[in-house]
Amino acid sequence: MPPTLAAAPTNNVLNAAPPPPTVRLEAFEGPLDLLLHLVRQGQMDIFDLPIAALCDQYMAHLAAMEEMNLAIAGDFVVMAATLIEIKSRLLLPAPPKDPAAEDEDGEPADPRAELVERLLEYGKYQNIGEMLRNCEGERRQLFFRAQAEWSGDYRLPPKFGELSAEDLLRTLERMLAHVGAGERSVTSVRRQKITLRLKMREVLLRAERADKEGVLVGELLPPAPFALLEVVLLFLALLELMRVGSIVVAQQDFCGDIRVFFVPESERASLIDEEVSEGVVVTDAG
Amino acid sequence: MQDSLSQIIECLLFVSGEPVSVKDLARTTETDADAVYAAIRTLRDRYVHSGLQIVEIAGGFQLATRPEYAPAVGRLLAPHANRLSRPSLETVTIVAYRQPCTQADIEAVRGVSSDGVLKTLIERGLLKEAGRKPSPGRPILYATTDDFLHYFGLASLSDLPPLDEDEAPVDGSEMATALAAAGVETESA
Amino acid sequence: MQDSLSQIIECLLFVSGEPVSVKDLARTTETDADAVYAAIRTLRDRYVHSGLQIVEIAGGFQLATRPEYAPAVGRLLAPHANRLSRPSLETVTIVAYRQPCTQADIEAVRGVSSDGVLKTLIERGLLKEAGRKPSPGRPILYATTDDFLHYFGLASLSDLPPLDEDEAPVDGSEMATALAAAGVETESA
Repeated sequence: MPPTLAAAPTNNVLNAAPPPPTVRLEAFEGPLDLLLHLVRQGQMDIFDLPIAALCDQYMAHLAAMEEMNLAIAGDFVVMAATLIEIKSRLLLPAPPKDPAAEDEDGEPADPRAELVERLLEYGKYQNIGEMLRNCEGERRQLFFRAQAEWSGDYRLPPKFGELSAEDLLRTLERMLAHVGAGERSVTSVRRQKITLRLKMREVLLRAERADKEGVLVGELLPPAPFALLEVVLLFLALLELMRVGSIVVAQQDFCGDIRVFFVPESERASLIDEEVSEGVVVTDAG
Repeated sequence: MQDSLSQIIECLLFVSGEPVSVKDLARTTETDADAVYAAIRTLRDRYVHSGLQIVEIAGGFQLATRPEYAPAVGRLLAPHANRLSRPSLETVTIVAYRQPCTQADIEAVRGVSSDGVLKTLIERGLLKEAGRKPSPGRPILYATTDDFLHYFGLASLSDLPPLDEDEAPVDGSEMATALAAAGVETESA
Repeated sequence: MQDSLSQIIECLLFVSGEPVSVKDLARTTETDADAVYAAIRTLRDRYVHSGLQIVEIAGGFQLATRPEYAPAVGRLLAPHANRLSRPSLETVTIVAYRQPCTQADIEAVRGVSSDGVLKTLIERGLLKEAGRKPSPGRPILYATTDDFLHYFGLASLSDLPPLDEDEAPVDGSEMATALAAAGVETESA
């Protein structure tokens, strides 16, 4: 989109009296911001950018900013150099070549073209930014509300059909299966002194009594209501007894009955019982 | 002016997440308590056909949804809420099948204290108190609510899947499997 | 039924802290989009004399106070966060039209480093990272958020004014006039 040079109106600074160079005190957001400000302030024709005037004003602003000790970033200096370069190129006589051919090469015929394009592009966003600034102001006249409090002021029933009725049955089955293993805490009401050692002794005794028949693990369970700890202790006791070789545990078929058989002392591998003797005294897990 | 005041107060009640006292309303609107009360009356008339209402609560006024729309509100907000925890699920299951039952009944099955879980379930509206058992200590009886049915997508309690009564008293082999399972859990915990 | 639906939707808009999409409203009320739109029209009619209004914003509907009551509400509430700085406004505008775009894309337009501005905008939740560009260095791509729409009171990105109304036939003088007009606006602002 090379800017047209011919049909541009002529209300530029060269004709109109240039406005006094008012220097905005705030720092410009980069050289493009400053340039666009100068173009707008001077009502310059962007498509026939009076680069000489623009360059002079730009340099004047830079000097003013320097005087006011505003930090001038490298960007500004680079732009100054660019402006001077464009200015000097415009002063040079046009090379004796066909301008149309140069356009074919992608070489812009006018050294200002790229700068003009950047200014136009930047200007578009600045304009929309101003429109959004208005939106921002209007929107800030509206007030919204945070999400309603949950449980306190509103009784919120849970989501419909979040769980199925099958889930209820599964839960019941699992509960029966897990024998109350759902929670860690145990009420102090249930405070009991059961030691692993006592449990082991009990299991061993009952296994011995059952002799060749063996005893069902289920029969070793304490009567309902089941205390989680008792079940855990039973399990630990079984493990420990198996480890020391006092019992063997057998299961005939998959998911079938598990039977505990007593192993007479004569048939055991001699293992030291010391580790077990410490027997953790479980009282209250809560 | 009266009308405008009621609209300003409407805005104030709307944006405030908590009850606004008449004093604060009068101060903010630069009027007095009488004007505020009058405006609130106007507002209440206008809210007769609204899904919202103006409630007087904790020494102030507040906008709130009407209770009859709670289920819909719940459907919108519930996805953010936690699902039932396992202890809650267990407890609600026991009550569902044994209702009305006491806390002791529940704990007899679960083997653990179920005090907090019961409270949560009542707060969530899945369980309710259903009188007292005519036994020593007259313990509270619990039952499931309509929201319970709602939560599990049941039309009525008779839609609960049947529980084989014979299985309830746990037999040995089941226990054995159970024990293995429990054992594994204990070990890994 | 229609009436009840509008009341339910009223409740939903009230309890939700953010815009609720028509889809979510239809799902929650177990109706369809047409019914929801109809209910919202009913609701808007009913809210004509209210201090509140139903606004379409950031991809959904939301209850809000009417702008004329902003001063009173402002007295009750803590002051707003600061408005966007000019660099922030420029940056967010560029991203809005070019998204997803990289920091280099933004800087190419603005002609200045935009590192800090980008960070601020992400912190304010108006911009977000949106993957990486499959080019050397794999630079981060930025896009606007729903909060961006909400911040500017836009229903969707299509509410943004077109960037290039004169994209196809570029008329030089028109562009110059437009720019001059914008220039005047800028000066007066």
